[in-house]
Amino acid sequence: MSSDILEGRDAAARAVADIPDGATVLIGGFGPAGQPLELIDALSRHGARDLTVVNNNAGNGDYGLAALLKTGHVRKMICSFPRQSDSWVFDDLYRSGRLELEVVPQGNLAERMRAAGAGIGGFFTPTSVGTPLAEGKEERTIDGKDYVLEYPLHGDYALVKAHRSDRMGNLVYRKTARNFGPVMATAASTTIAQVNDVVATGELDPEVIVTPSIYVDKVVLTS
Amino acid sequence: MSSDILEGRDAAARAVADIPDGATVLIGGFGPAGQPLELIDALSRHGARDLTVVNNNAGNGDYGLAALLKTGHVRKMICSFPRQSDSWVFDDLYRSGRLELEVVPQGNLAERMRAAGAGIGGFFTPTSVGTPLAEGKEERTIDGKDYVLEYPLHGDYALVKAHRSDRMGNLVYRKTARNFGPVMATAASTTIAQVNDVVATGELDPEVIVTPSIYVDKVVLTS
Amino acid sequence: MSSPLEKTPLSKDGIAKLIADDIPTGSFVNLGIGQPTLVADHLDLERGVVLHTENGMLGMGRAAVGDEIDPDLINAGKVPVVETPGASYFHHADSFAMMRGGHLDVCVLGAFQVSVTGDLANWHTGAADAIPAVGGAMDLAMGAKDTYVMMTLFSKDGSAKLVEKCTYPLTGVACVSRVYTDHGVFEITPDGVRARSTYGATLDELRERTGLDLLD
Amino acid sequence: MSSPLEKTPLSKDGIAKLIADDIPTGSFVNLGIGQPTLVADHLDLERGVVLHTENGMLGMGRAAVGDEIDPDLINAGKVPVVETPGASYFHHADSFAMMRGGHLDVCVLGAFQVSVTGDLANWHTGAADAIPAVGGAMDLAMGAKDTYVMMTLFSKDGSAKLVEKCTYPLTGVACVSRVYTDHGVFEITPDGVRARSTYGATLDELRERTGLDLLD
Repeated sequence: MSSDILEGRDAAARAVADIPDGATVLIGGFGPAGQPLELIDALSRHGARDLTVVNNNAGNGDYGLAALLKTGHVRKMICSFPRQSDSWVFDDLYRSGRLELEVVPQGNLAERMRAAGAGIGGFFTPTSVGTPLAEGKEERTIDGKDYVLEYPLHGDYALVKAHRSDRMGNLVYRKTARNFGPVMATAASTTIAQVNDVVATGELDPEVIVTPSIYVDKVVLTS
Repeated sequence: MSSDILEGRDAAARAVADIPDGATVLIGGFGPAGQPLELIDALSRHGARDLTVVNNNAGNGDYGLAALLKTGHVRKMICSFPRQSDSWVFDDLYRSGRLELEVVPQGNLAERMRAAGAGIGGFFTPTSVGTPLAEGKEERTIDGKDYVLEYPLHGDYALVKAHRSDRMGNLVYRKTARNFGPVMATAASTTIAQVNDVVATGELDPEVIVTPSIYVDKVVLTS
Repeated sequence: MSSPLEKTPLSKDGIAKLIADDIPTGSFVNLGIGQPTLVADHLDLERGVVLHTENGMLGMGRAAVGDEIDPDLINAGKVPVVETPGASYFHHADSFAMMRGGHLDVCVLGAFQVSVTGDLANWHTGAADAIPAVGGAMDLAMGAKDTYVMMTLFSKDGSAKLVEKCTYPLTGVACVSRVYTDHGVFEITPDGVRARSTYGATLDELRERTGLDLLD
Repeated sequence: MSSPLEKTPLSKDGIAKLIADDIPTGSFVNLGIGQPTLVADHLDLERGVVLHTENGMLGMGRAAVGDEIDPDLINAGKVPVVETPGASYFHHADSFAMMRGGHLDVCVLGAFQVSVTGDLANWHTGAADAIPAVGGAMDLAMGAKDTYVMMTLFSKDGSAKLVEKCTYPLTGVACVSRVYTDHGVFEITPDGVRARSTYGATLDELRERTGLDLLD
């Protein structure tokens, strides 16, 4: 179905309003680049509880994802690199046992979401073979090389940041802020994108669209 | 390693000159769109024997891939849709037992090459479950859905057609002629791209490059 | 059955129009090669239905004519087409990920046979000398949220193509949700096959000719 | 050992220069966060070495300064960088496919420990209260054609970091091909560890301090 374009002061709040308790939410960004700050803040205010959040990191400082964690509404983080110099919010919650953590190698994290979006039921990856992160997982030698079986990682919602959208919801990104956005958009049942700019349909070159509108449910124009 | 740019009358011949007997060659194109005609013709003249060729189809009329098949140097075709109204060259070779055929559903064909390029050892796909094309393959039920295990399909060489290259070998494509090109470029040990146009490095917008130069070994400028 | 008895069987165009009318506003749709392409002629573009073609495009338009013809812009049947505003291009692995991942709302396919449990046979007659060619049929059949079949209800020899169990090699298992034919529209449900409407025959006549226990 | 005995251990910059000099012309290279980023300062850009950063870019340039700083253009260490001519951007799944698929020629990583068979430990100290954080280290270690390690040969307590068997949790098995340290460069070969050169110590001294049977 085609995308809704939401504008105005409470657009982000309206976009996340139906995220229920217990949802798995994929949140784009690698560090600050590509982090959909307005959507994350709206989710923090929305108050849905018992969330599972997937992001490469686990928040910086006291803003964005860190502020969401601080609400206490996140039950579990799935990420590749939670520990950072300024991840004190996460560190405190984790050490005090109030936040569950699943650490996934960054490439397996991306590939698991790619598999979810692509209808793949599981895949054999060489990453993490022989390490503690492969413990308890099925291993197999294929053509003389060792692999671990990983499963898709679906989201109920994806919150991503893109640079520009057209009115159908086709997205383009900017530089390394692209990162997880296009993959997460394919892996969630409902994808909400915040963008800096919405142009008329037909104004984006069909050759350069990175996320086709089929993957985008709501677009929030931020200023 | 960076790409060689080959220009001039015998550029295609020089590009394919080291393809040995017995090679597996991935050839881009969906029907005529994206078919690297000059490279295929050069391969036909080159004379390497006992080839395995991967293409979506199995040649049209008497030109291009059909002409390559007619040389008798192709031992096996791996494709999704060999039979077409004008695939008489293939039909004749196949019916007379002079050409081996492996039919692969189109999405599994693309995904197997994607897996080869992405270092995935195998993947569970729902496509072909319960059909003759899944016979003898490992099946598994994951989260209540049935899947077949498919393995990567590597090429020794990929011959693809792109629209434009820069001097490093970054590629952009044109419309539906993109099709298998970007996937095959990742799946082969050596990728040769024929292009209509070579521009200075830096003239392609980094946001719109479809095949980064890391996947391209030789670029042949055709006129 | 909510619709009244129609006196004559539907034409191909009649079937195509029924399917087009049933496709929800804003859907992403793949029309298989052959007869299903007729559905495009009956789609009201104002309703924002977006067509996908397996060879790497969303927003496919009508067949190209005259100067519009561009050999780099073709559909799955290798026919030159035009692009519509908001179109996008992507490579084959992305295109089939889109299908396989369940992102298309509807796909419409032709068929040799459909079983009462939604099994589809449309790629191979099973004849010993036939050259197998599957294309994207198996991916499409399994991938879309709803797979509709468009076919005649009976083959030329009079045998039903809606069957208890397919005798032709399968394309996909339990993948068809609705079957549009010249003689009726049939829903594949957990309880069995429900006839939504019939054309040129009564439901009892169709039960007799198909040998199936069609639900009302 | 072909090179003469050097009198003093190498500085970090000295190690970085050695690595940079060993990277072949035209290579695609990933430099891990931390010390390995120093290698970039010694790469002769005329030789066409292209830097990959895991967060979706080929053709990464030096650190950005002043007006060049763009929050949308950062490296794996989240430091603003510039792009070079011929750069390209791609999403995370494509970026890690590029690594895992063996397309990068060289990656340079830091390490806590490397074993004589090329096992790498660089992501976790194994301390009970440490927060695990792996990032892209496991993907990088397994993915590149050659994985070089850049580290000091001895930890602060004097124990060797080149070891018979890693005691820290592994990042990857048999993935390291060469180890660059302040006291020597070591090749991991099927026959064992070969010392290519030593700095500030003789090979016999290093054999004694590491307890390893280092080949000449």
